[in-house]
Amino acid sequence: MADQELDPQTQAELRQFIEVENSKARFQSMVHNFTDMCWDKCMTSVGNKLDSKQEQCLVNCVERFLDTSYFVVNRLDELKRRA
Amino acid sequence: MADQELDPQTQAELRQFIEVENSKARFQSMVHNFTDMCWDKCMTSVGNKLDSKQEQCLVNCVERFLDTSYFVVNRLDELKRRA
Amino acid sequence: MADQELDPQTQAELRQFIEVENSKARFQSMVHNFTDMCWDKCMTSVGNKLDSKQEQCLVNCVERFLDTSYFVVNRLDELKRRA
Amino acid sequence: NVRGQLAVANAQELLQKITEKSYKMCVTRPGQALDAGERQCIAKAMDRYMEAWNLVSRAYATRLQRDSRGMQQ
Amino acid sequence: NVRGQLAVANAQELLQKITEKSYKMCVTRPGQALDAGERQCIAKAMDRYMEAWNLVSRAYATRLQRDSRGMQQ
Amino acid sequence: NVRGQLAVANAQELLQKITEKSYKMCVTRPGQALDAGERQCIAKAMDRYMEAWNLVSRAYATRLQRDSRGMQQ
Repeated sequence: MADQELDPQTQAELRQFIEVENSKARFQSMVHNFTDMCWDKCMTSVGNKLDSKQEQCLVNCVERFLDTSYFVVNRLDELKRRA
Repeated sequence: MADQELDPQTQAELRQFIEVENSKARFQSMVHNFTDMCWDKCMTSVGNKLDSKQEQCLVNCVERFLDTSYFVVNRLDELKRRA
Repeated sequence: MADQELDPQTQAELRQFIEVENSKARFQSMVHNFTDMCWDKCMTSVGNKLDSKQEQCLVNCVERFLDTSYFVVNRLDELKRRA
Repeated sequence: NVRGQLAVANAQELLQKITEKSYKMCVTRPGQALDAGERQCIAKAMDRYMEAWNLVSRAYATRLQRDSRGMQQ
Repeated sequence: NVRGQLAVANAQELLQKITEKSYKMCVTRPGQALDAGERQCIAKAMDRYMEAWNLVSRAYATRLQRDSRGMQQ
Repeated sequence: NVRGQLAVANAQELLQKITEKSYKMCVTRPGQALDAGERQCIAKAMDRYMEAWNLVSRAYATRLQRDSRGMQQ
């Protein structure tokens, strides 16, 4: 709305600030979702620290979920190209 | 806001367009919810196509959920009338 | 937006009305969440009325969830103070 | 009307939860129609869910009051 | 473009559900990489989920039509 | 203050998840009060949840970096 009153450089800085904050918010929101999902998958009990099996499970849970997501997107693209 | 500048026919067309798009969005949102819920109920394993039992389960799952919804609404109306 | 046109007393009344309605909405939203969660914990079957065990379970479920919430907040504060 | 909208939203939320919970509890294997047993179960689940909602509402209100008195002492 | 935005939102929602359901069904113990069996399972789950979505969509549309005819009689 | 609001929202989300997960894991049969064992379990679950959050955050950041390097090659 008030964009016309801002000089081009300030506008560009503002736009970049918003973009960076948005991507931070998206990142944190993904981390919340992953931790929620992977906690249920990996943490059936809690001790005095995360044991190495739980740590490995949490990392693999995130990695394999992202693999699944890429696999699904790539396969959909392929199916669309062949159709 | 800018309604006063539009002639009555354009306004009516616009309103109808919005209504149709809204009802499409509501329909798709319900289909997402039903597929999510009925997938968990009916699909314990996946083969090379949906088998007839899975197809029947998915359709019945949707139909009986809607039956349940109507049953609940009608019974609430009845309870209110009697009260 | 139109705040400048309202006299101070009307403004204060309006603000209070909004606050009261907001806190009602928050209360009801919490009750929906608690009933949802505690229904799954306490109600494995339904009879002609809530039996005393189910009633006790529902009340304890709410009370202990709030205890857990306070315990978590207090412990986080403590950890922060000690850090 | 803010108050009316709030009441409508609350009733819709309750209706949705009742339908979901009754369906989940009573229609475990959806067939060609709701049978008599399923309808009876849904009717009971509805009534119990509303009782549970009221009980939870009272328990939460009582707790909030108790906690706020505790803080004033 | 309202229509385009709606289609994109719909596709994104479908994509997210497919990923979640395939992962839940096929990757029960996440290892060092997706193995061949997991990939095959995900491919099948994707295809079946889209079939299920279409089937549910038709079933719901048919039901809505039937109910609206019932109300007009 | 956009940055501050984001941090507050993030902390609130974390607090809510911690409470839900600790309650679900440690208070399986809610009694007349939280007993000593439940409190101990909640304290551990809190600490482990925050560790898990940090670990997941690092794993996700590392993965994003690796993928973006892969795309530039």
